Amino acid sequence: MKLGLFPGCSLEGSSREYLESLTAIAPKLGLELTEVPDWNCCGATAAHSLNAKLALALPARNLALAERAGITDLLVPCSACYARLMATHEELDRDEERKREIADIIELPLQAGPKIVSILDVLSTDGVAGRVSRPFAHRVACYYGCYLTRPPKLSTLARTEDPREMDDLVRAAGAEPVAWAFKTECCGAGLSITRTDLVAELAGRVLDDAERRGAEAIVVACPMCHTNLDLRRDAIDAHRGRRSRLPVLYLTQLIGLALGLDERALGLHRHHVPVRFRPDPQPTVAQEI
Amino acid sequence: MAEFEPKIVAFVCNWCTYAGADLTGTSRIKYSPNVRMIRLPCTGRIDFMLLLQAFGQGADGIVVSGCHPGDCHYTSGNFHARRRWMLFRRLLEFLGVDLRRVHFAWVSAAEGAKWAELVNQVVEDVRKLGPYREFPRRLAAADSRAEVA
Amino acid sequence: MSDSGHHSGVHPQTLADRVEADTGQSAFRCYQCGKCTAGCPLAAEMDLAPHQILRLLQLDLPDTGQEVLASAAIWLCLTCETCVSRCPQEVDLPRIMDRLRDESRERGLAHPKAKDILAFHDAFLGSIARSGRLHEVGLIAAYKLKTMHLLQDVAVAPRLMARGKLAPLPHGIEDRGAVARIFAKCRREKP
Amino acid sequence: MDTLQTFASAKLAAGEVKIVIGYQAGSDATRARPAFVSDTAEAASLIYDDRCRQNLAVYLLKPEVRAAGRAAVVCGPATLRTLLQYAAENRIAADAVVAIAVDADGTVTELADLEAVETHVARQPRGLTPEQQAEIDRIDALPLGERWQWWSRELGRCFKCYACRAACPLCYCSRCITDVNQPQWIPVAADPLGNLEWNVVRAMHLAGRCVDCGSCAEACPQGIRIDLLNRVLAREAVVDFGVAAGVSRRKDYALASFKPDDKEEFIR
Amino acid sequence: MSRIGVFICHCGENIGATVDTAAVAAASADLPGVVHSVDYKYMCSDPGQNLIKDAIREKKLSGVVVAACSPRMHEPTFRRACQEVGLNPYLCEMANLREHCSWVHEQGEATTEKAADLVRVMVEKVKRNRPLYPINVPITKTALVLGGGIAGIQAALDIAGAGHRVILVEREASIGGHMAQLSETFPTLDCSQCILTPRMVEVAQHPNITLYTYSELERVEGFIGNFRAVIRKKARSVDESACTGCGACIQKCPTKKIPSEFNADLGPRTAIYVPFPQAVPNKPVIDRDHCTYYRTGKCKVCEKFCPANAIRFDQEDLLVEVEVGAIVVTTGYQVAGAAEFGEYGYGEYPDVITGLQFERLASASGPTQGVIRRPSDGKVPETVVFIACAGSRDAARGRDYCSKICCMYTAKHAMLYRHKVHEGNAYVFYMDIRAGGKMYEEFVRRAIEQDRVRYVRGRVSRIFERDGKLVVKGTDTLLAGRPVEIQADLVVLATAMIPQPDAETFAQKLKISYDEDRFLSEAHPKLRPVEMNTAGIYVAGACQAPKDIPETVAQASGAAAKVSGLFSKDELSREPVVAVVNRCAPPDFSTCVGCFLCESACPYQAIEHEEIRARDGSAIKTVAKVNQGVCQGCGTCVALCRSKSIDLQGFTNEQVFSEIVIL
Amino acid sequence: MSETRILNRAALGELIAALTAAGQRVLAPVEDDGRVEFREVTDADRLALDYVQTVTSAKAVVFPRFERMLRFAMRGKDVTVEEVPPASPPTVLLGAHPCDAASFATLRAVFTWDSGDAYCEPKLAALTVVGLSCARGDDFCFCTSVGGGPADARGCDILLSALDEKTYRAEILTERGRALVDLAPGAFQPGAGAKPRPVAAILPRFAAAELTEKLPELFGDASVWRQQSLRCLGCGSCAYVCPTCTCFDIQDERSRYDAMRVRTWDACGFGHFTLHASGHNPRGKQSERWRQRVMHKFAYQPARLQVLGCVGCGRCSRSCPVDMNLGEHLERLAATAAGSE
Repeated sequence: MKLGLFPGCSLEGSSREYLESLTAIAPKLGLELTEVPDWNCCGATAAHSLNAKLALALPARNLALAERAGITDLLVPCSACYARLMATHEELDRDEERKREIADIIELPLQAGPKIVSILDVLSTDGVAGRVSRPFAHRVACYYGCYLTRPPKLSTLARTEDPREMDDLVRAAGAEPVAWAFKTECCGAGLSITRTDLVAELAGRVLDDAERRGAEAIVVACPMCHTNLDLRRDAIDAHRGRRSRLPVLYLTQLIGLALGLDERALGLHRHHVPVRFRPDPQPTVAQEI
Repeated sequence: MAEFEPKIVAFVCNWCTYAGADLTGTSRIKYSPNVRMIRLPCTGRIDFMLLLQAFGQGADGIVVSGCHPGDCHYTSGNFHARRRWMLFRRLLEFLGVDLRRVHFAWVSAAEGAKWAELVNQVVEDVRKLGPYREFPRRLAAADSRAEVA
Repeated sequence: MSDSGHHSGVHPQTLADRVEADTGQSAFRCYQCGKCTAGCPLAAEMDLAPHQILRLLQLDLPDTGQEVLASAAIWLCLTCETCVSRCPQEVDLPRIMDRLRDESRERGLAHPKAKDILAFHDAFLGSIARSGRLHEVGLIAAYKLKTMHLLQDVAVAPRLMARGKLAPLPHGIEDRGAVARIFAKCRREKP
Repeated sequence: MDTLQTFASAKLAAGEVKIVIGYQAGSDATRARPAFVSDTAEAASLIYDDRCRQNLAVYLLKPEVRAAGRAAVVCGPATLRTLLQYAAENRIAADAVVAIAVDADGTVTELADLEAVETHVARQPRGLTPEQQAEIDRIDALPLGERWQWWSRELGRCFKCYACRAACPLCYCSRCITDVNQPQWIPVAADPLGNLEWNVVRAMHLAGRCVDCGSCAEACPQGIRIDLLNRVLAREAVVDFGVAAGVSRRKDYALASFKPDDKEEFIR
Repeated sequence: MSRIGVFICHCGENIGATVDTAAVAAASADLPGVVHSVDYKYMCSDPGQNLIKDAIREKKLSGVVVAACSPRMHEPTFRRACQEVGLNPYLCEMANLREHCSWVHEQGEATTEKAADLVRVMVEKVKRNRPLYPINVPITKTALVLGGGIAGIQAALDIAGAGHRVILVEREASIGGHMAQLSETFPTLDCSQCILTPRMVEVAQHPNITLYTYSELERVEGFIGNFRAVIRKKARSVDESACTGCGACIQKCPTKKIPSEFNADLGPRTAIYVPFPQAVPNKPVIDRDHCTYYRTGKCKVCEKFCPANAIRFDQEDLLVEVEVGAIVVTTGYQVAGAAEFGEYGYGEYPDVITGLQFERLASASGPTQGVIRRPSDGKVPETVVFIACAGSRDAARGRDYCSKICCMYTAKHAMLYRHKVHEGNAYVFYMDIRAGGKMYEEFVRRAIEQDRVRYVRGRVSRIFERDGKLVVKGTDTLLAGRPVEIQADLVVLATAMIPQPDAETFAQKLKISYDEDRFLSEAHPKLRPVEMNTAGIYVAGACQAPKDIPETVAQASGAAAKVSGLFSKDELSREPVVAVVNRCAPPDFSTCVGCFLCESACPYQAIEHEEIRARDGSAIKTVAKVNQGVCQGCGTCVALCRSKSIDLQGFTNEQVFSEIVIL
Repeated sequence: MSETRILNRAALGELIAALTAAGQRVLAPVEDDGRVEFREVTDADRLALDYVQTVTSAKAVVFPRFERMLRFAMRGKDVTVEEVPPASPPTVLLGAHPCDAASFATLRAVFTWDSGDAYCEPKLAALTVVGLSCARGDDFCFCTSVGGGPADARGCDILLSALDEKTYRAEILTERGRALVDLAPGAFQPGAGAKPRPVAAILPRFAAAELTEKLPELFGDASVWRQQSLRCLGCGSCAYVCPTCTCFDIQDERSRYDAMRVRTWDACGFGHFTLHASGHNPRGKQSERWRQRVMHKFAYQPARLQVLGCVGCGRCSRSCPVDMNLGEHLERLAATAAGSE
């Protein structure tokens, strides 16, 4: 399957292991990825917080470029970028006048635009299951966060308050997803730098529930979630007054491991919390239902 | 000696408690067989003298039960009954009748389980108290010799 | 909005009206059930709870608009969208928040506690305006300069570096002019 | 005393009443007896003092007395209350009787109609005497078993002469429940059950109706404190329902009315 | 001597598996009076019923006990079976061996013993059963509807439409009630008079309806199917048959400044008047309290100008006696009065008005032709404050209840105002918004979202005047009690719905019950919502509780359906489980002493007074009598009767007593 | 036979103990809650011999306030009838005043006049009366008007009269009395003692015999009966305390397995006393019932049974809630009767 790819800024920087692992598993799963030429930042929270027009124009340029490059389906692995592109797509679709205004701003023609797809949309459980060579036999908590699930009108997931798609995928990869309560709770997202204290509290709650349910790892598909749960772990530990070594994996990394790919190729070494599992996993805490 | 089996007489209204006890049956909830029910149309119909009569005829405990306030089939029979019971209980208390042997309850047609619990509890309570020997029995005390002078 | 009919001129210039004109979101849809606040991860941290912000927009007594725009709450909103996901009246509160932040900033009413957040957003957009994409090192450096939080995250940065997660130089896009023009065109005219 | 006699005499002389029901001196210094005065000369023999405790209202229902014609009754507070209760229970017509109220201080007031009786009664204190209160408290304070024994002994003296019933102005049923034998509500014998049931039924039938005259206990040849049963229930009705008997000529019977929120704690 | 047959049912395994039915049958056979005792698999089956029937015939049974399931299940079945072979059905009783025994106890001796006890108790009871016969009461198929508002109109039309005669009594000069005063109705905003007046005309023209306006119920006696009512037709001072309704008298009447009741005092009327232009009947009345002629003896202008010579100054009230079988009470409501709202300045500030007054301001037929003008100076108000719960949900004013319609009509008022005055500001102070009803919540949301009515959750504490404005002091409880002060030009109070001032005496007149708020009490709050406790009397509309038009109309149709149901038979047949007062030999005639304490305990007003007279007609005594058409058989009177002079058929003292004796 | 002995008060305990030991039940006046009543005693501790009158008379010794007569036992369809044997234990009534002692003659006359009453007669036969002369009387006593007196010995098997604070003179009047002395010989000292202390002074108020003779003339004089009984409440108090009233009622009642026939006291003053099943009541008015009471005791019984139905104990008057004073009423009747001659 041919797909356009909008990596987004994080995947080139602090979350490059997400892109590395995606790139590593794509050929194995028959995905052919073409990067949108000369893509720019989606504007993220900063743009829509301060300037509504900018918040439309920045993603719109990417849509226009993708369209010009003949991309019909555009994979946006970063869920934050995904949400911005989806929102832009939706608004321009709905409001022709707006669309014309934005087209003027970006100096590019805007047609229907490519279909935006998330990482959960492109990975198929059958595709994964059929290629597993080393089942990832661990209990994991699938953390969807905000942007894959909200707003519900834009989300492609079937049950936005209790999504299952990532769970199905990790199960296909041999893992055992735990039932837990914080699948879609916010980790603090964009306040990571400005209000690390709040992030420690919010991400701490997520971590807490995952641990209490006996997860051996948290699986994410969002660079911000990963940053808040992994990179900010010291802050969380300090805030909670105890140390947690629960690793946080990108979904693509987990699948990569199940497909038998090399840890380094999947960028596991880049994590702040080391990715280590006991050979024969036993839940240490009884699962609460 | 066989365990004391209390004799409990229940005065119930037709529309709520009798029906509630029917529901206990249809729900197959088991309870103590020590209770005998007297069916009356309404708690308003329950003459307090019937309670004394039951004790006089050998009851060890009594249950009086009907519709919850506001649910009376006859709208207010149970309200009248309640007032009667309030005074009657005060009188019995003043006379030294053991009120642990006289139980009042609202049991609706939907409270089959409550009926079973109620009966079981009353039977157990009264079983602990033992036979109601202090209460005079009808015909029993007619030893005329004791009456001379 | 076309369906707001005859009354559009009744409460002229109210903040609620301006919000509705720009976002299509009517604060009057809100019936104050409080579900937004109940789900908001940061409601406890806010000086005005999400539903209270809508209530103030509805009430529109003198100064209520100002009170909203000067609140810290609008800056704490994470845009996690939990509120709108669950709102029975489908009020897009994050979108209203965006609009409120915009005006708050423009009218110089931003809460003092929002200084850092604003600095971050400015640094972020500055980074994009310059190179078309976010350069994280540049962002953090610029943010630190703006806020003088020079020591913040000193422990994190080397770690990122060591793991190859921070690129010292920005990956610029080719057509930086295009992005710069977008920024220019989107700049809000001063009222 | 002059006033009472003058009153009675004047009423008879004016033909307003045919008979004055009052008290005369009794067999000895401790007793007064009911008197039925129908001519003015006899009026001089009327007395009213501490000995005059029998509730004279009871005679208003007696056919022989009724046959005499419109009556004036010498009334202490309880007798006045009886008149009101009689009116509420359809015993007497509003204008059937003239009440000659004698207060504790001896003041004599003519109450020409029941409305005046109501007003007069409303002004009078009512309640238990310290002795009655103390006795009730004493009994209430007894442990359960002792309370039962005390009453069993007290009621055990009852030989069912029904003097209590006869003296009580509100026991006016033409056929008392104790005379009903289909079914035999009350055991016929004056045995422990018969005595208990008789006294319980008496107390309950007077609950909410008893006017606190105490005539029942006064009449009891065996000196049983049956009045306490009535007094306890009368107080209970006031506490629970805010209703007292003998204060209104209108029907306000505690046991024939209710409030949806009557408070009790014993019904499960 | 009794000849009782006992029939023990196994109910398949239901009883048979737990209770030793054969042993119970054997024990029963040994009971005194029992001449036949059998057990069988299914007593309710045809062969089972035949067992009973055969035994009744062959053994000449005088009573039957069927020991099977709950009597609430099959009592009718077995009683019918008995009746089919000539045994009075009330000589059949059931012992409940299933629900009360086999299903709730384990198999064993104690359970079988209990089963035998239950049978023995019923045998003892049935020995004392007497044949009972259904009570038949003839029915006069005419309904009396009291009150000519929308409830009365609807009920009258429905009953008349079903082919029965109706007498509709309205105390005002025209039917129509409050609904005629309303401008538009929620949630559809259709014009009240447009939908009401055709109904009013229909009433006037319906061949089955006799209309008495300007009339009141004088008294009523009797019981279901057989009421006798006296109606006072107040003197109109106008000969209705002669009057053509031309209106010349009204034009010429010199007394023109009487506050119009129809316009809620916001406009004037004349002394001879029709309440409103569409009145039915459209014939004037003279208001004698204000008419110059009646006050001074001089004037008679109307008489002079009446082309039909219809003025009758000497007309007198007329008493009409009617016989009816059912009564529908639809007497409506009032709104709480001025005196209550001192803190709102009602009565002091002319621009503080009631919701009903606002209706008149908004009505095209009102004093301002539908333009919202404030009473003080006729100006169109720029800011209007509406205050909900004015006097409702207010224990301090002795009114705990919710008036129910105010949320909706306040939303409607604010909406109407915003529609009429585009630039105006409308504020509503409320406690909760209660908009339960079809399209109601949507209606309120529309007022808020589309019409931008500003809702403030909080109660107004005070209204006072400052610089020509009414200052409304309230609070916003949604913002932690932030003070809110509105400068208003007009304040509209959603005043509580209260019962008619004479509701109590009216209820006493009909011997129907009413609640603490003086609203009439229905027979059962859930299952008998249109009936009164007094059989044959029905209720609809706001005299029973606050309610809106659709609910009122629904209840009125419900009441009409009940009346039509009653009238569908010539005789009312009732279960004979009723109380009876005993009779004995003279000179007592009854042991009842006539204290009538049972009278107030009877939930159904079934106790009547009966005078027992000697042959010469002199009264011997007055005793209680149970109206068997009205008694429902609860037996509260029986337990209350000290001399046991009243008893309940089917559950007599003797029966119940013997049950206890034999236990 | 008449023999005199001395009985010391101090020996009363010994007497009672000896009688009890001999199987006799001893009933004597005892003070209880301020009231003196006849009660069974086993020692002399509670004796209250210095009394004017017990509230309740001694008639219950032979005619209890209720008595079970028959018992019906029901087993299935079978009903068995058992007679309940009357309880008649040997009994000594100790310290009864002469009026109570005299009452047994009336009771005997009533209960044995045609055939013996199976319940009363054995009790009479088993009874020994040790009378006690009255040291005191009160305004209600009128024994001397009805043929008795404070030291009258009729009906006594032994009559005690106080000699001083400590001793009684015991007159042994009958064989039965003699037998009783034999049961406790130690208690009775020989000797006649000095003159007994004066007894109560009860002045005769009328002559019973004359009254008996004249009463029938008064039967038709409604006004006198009405005048006397207008205040009568029709309660049964007088009859229930009366030592010679013998009216009774018989009723049956049942429980699950048993039924019994009970005899209970009744009173002619009750409104329903003569109520017929037809509803007719031959004595419908209280005055007629009062007349019956007086006539029965003072005219009919003397005529038929040759005993007065009254011993002048005055209990009825003491108990009457409305101060009906029998002595006073009889005195008036006697005067009226005399006057009407």
